[in-house]
Amino acid sequence: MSQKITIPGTTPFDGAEAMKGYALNKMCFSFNHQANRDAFVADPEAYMSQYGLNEQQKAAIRSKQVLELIAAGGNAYYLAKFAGIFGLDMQDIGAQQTGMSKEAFMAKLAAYAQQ
Amino acid sequence: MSQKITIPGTTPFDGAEAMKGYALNKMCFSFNHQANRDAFVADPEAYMSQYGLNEQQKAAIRSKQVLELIAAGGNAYYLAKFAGIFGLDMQDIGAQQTGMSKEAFMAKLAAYAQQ
Amino acid sequence: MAQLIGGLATSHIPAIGKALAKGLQQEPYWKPFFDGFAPVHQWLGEVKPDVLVIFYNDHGLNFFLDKMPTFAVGAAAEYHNADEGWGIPQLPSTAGELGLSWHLINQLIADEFDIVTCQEMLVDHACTLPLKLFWPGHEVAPVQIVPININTVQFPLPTAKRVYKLGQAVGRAIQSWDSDKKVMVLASGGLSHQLEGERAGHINSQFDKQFLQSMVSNPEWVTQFSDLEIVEKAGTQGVELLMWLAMRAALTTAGSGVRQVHSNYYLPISNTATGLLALETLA
Amino acid sequence: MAQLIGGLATSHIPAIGKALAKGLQQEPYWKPFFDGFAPVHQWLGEVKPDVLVIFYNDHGLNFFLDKMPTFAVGAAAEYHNADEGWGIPQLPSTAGELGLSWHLINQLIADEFDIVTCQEMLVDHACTLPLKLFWPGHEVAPVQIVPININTVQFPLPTAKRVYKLGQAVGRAIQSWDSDKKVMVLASGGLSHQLEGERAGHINSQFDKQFLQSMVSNPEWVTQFSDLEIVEKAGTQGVELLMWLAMRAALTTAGSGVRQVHSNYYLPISNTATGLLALETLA
Ligand SMILES: [Fe+3]
Ligand SMILES: [Fe+3]
Repeated sequence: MSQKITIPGTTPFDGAEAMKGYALNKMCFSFNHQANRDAFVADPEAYMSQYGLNEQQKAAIRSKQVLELIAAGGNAYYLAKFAGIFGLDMQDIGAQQTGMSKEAFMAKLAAYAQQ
Repeated sequence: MSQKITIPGTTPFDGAEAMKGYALNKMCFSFNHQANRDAFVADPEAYMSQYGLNEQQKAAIRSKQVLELIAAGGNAYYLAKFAGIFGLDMQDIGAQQTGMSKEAFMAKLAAYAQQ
Repeated sequence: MAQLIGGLATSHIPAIGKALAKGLQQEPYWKPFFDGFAPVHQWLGEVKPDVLVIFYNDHGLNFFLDKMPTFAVGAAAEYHNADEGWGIPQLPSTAGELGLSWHLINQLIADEFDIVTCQEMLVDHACTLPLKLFWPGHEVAPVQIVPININTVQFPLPTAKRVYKLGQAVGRAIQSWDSDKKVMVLASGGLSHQLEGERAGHINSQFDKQFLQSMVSNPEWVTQFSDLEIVEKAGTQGVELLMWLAMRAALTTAGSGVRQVHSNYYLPISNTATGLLALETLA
Repeated sequence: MAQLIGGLATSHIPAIGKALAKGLQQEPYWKPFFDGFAPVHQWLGEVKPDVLVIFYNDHGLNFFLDKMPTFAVGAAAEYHNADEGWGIPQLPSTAGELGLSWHLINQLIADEFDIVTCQEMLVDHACTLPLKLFWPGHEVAPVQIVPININTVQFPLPTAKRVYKLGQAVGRAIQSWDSDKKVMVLASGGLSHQLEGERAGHINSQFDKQFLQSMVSNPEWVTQFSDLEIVEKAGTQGVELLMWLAMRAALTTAGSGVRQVHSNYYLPISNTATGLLALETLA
């Protein structure tokens, strides 16, 4: 893209990310199906190996840290299905990524109403 | 399409055909895999029902007549995979559709070289 | 020929599906959001569209990176919802309008849009929730649909300029469809929000309000920005406003202009600034 | 910047795969076809392209009617062949050129082509056989590839005018790629033939010869026809000549013109009139 912009705290999912994260995102895409979610929960290591995740991606999945998953090429739309396995909602994930408590994160969102 | 042309002996595979032939073509697409070809050969009726073919499509498959398969919505690219199950080549199929012997069909093709 | 009678736009959020399933519409958190729809319900009851062309973005249910379309047009008799992996209750299937699907496909390809055609297409919450929000009393909304998916998953996204042209082509095609049905265009997406990264939780209500204003009186306004500039202003998922842009562009091809029937802006719902808009085509 | 050094075009036919596997190149039926390639082999040995952008049409291996793209661009590290259902031996995989894939994707979408991007893409005989025909001595052709699929399965196909514009955009993008590699464009398809219907076996060598002539000196000639007009003249599978058109359009963006290195026209092979063309970009 000729449009060269750097946006702090933001990783647009472009070709470089798409290549890097392919195996990770393919695994997360499989989590649309309950049977696959069950198989992952039953044996995460085997499931990750089946999808060919690299070491960085496996470590990020084990950590459940969204920032690490993004650094490993994860795409927000597919990663959300991984988060769904643990019943995390978008405020849990937002809090985790911004290093805030969930309450503080939600208060920050609500504060935009005064903007 | 605004381009309205009727071409004798030719059925362009357009939206109307694509709707009509969906189940038939989906079954033929499955024949890319040996296991599916084997399953079809083992029990054609069950396999056709599994893919939801209608009666016209089932009759056309039973008949192995390409003109009937086209009338039932079949697409040449997918139908070729059905023909492949029976080891039919393009000259066999051409002969069948034009009501010629294979030799006569091949002679007709060769004659174009003098055109 | 078919009539293009107006346009609708709303945010979509998985959490809305859970709120609907649990009947939380009158809870303080949800009430201002759901109450915003009442004037639109009344209008829809009067004008009664037959068919909706729905611009939405798939969230990794039907499309994966092995075959990621820029624009995909549905051509299915029935659109099924399915498990998206995060526990939203599945919604009933919606009937397609096959005649309009193929008319759109033929016209769009003749107009040099390189669309993907989908004779099977699972539709996610972005396609199903707006039907529940606009027709809350119905198990299945009393409309037929043609979904059009616009890529917001992988960059490069289509440019805002290209999306605007797509919308205009869709608007023209609707009005050249040989049918006496009443058609509306619906946009599902936006407004500003960002789910991932250290900037998660980003909202920009000043931008949203400018955008909402432009949707009435200056529809091309956002086409001045690149997709990354839109991300910078509205967040990574804020690019879903491309759906609104396509819807609004379609209306530029109909009648003499638009009348704003209703709009609402409320935040936050989940991590999103929610927008609602209903526009009527003027004769 | 990368150099676009020339273009190649050939028919593809499943039967060629069987002939190659059985070593029938010197049989009377096949000899005139295979012998046609010798001058091109010599030229390729001299100019040694590094990368091929291959315009081809899938025959129902990778794409089905549930998600049928108009234009699909490969972005895979490796392109695998697979069982197509009719007993052609599978050919080895070919390495992708990922840098060029993503450069093309970025440029094409910026240029308002609504492509599908494919990070996994099974390639059929239309993509694999030309590599065997042009590099017969190699187990795997000594090139990296970027396959671009153009829909010939389901109408509406992209118009010839649109395909020409795609080819030009690809040509420009190749030459704006930051690389010192030598790139060629390759077309796999055509010429006149029809496999199905009462008109099966249709060949039109007069049209083919006009088309071949136009490929050298008047590349836009065939864009005057609608796709159905091309079917009328060249047969239902004759529309595969759209691949040639895209290849030739790419070359119009490079250098001062083209020189015909070699061409061959021979029929029938299977039910097809086969064509072969090699063009060199002039400085
Ligand atoms: Fe969304
Ligand atoms: Fe072919």
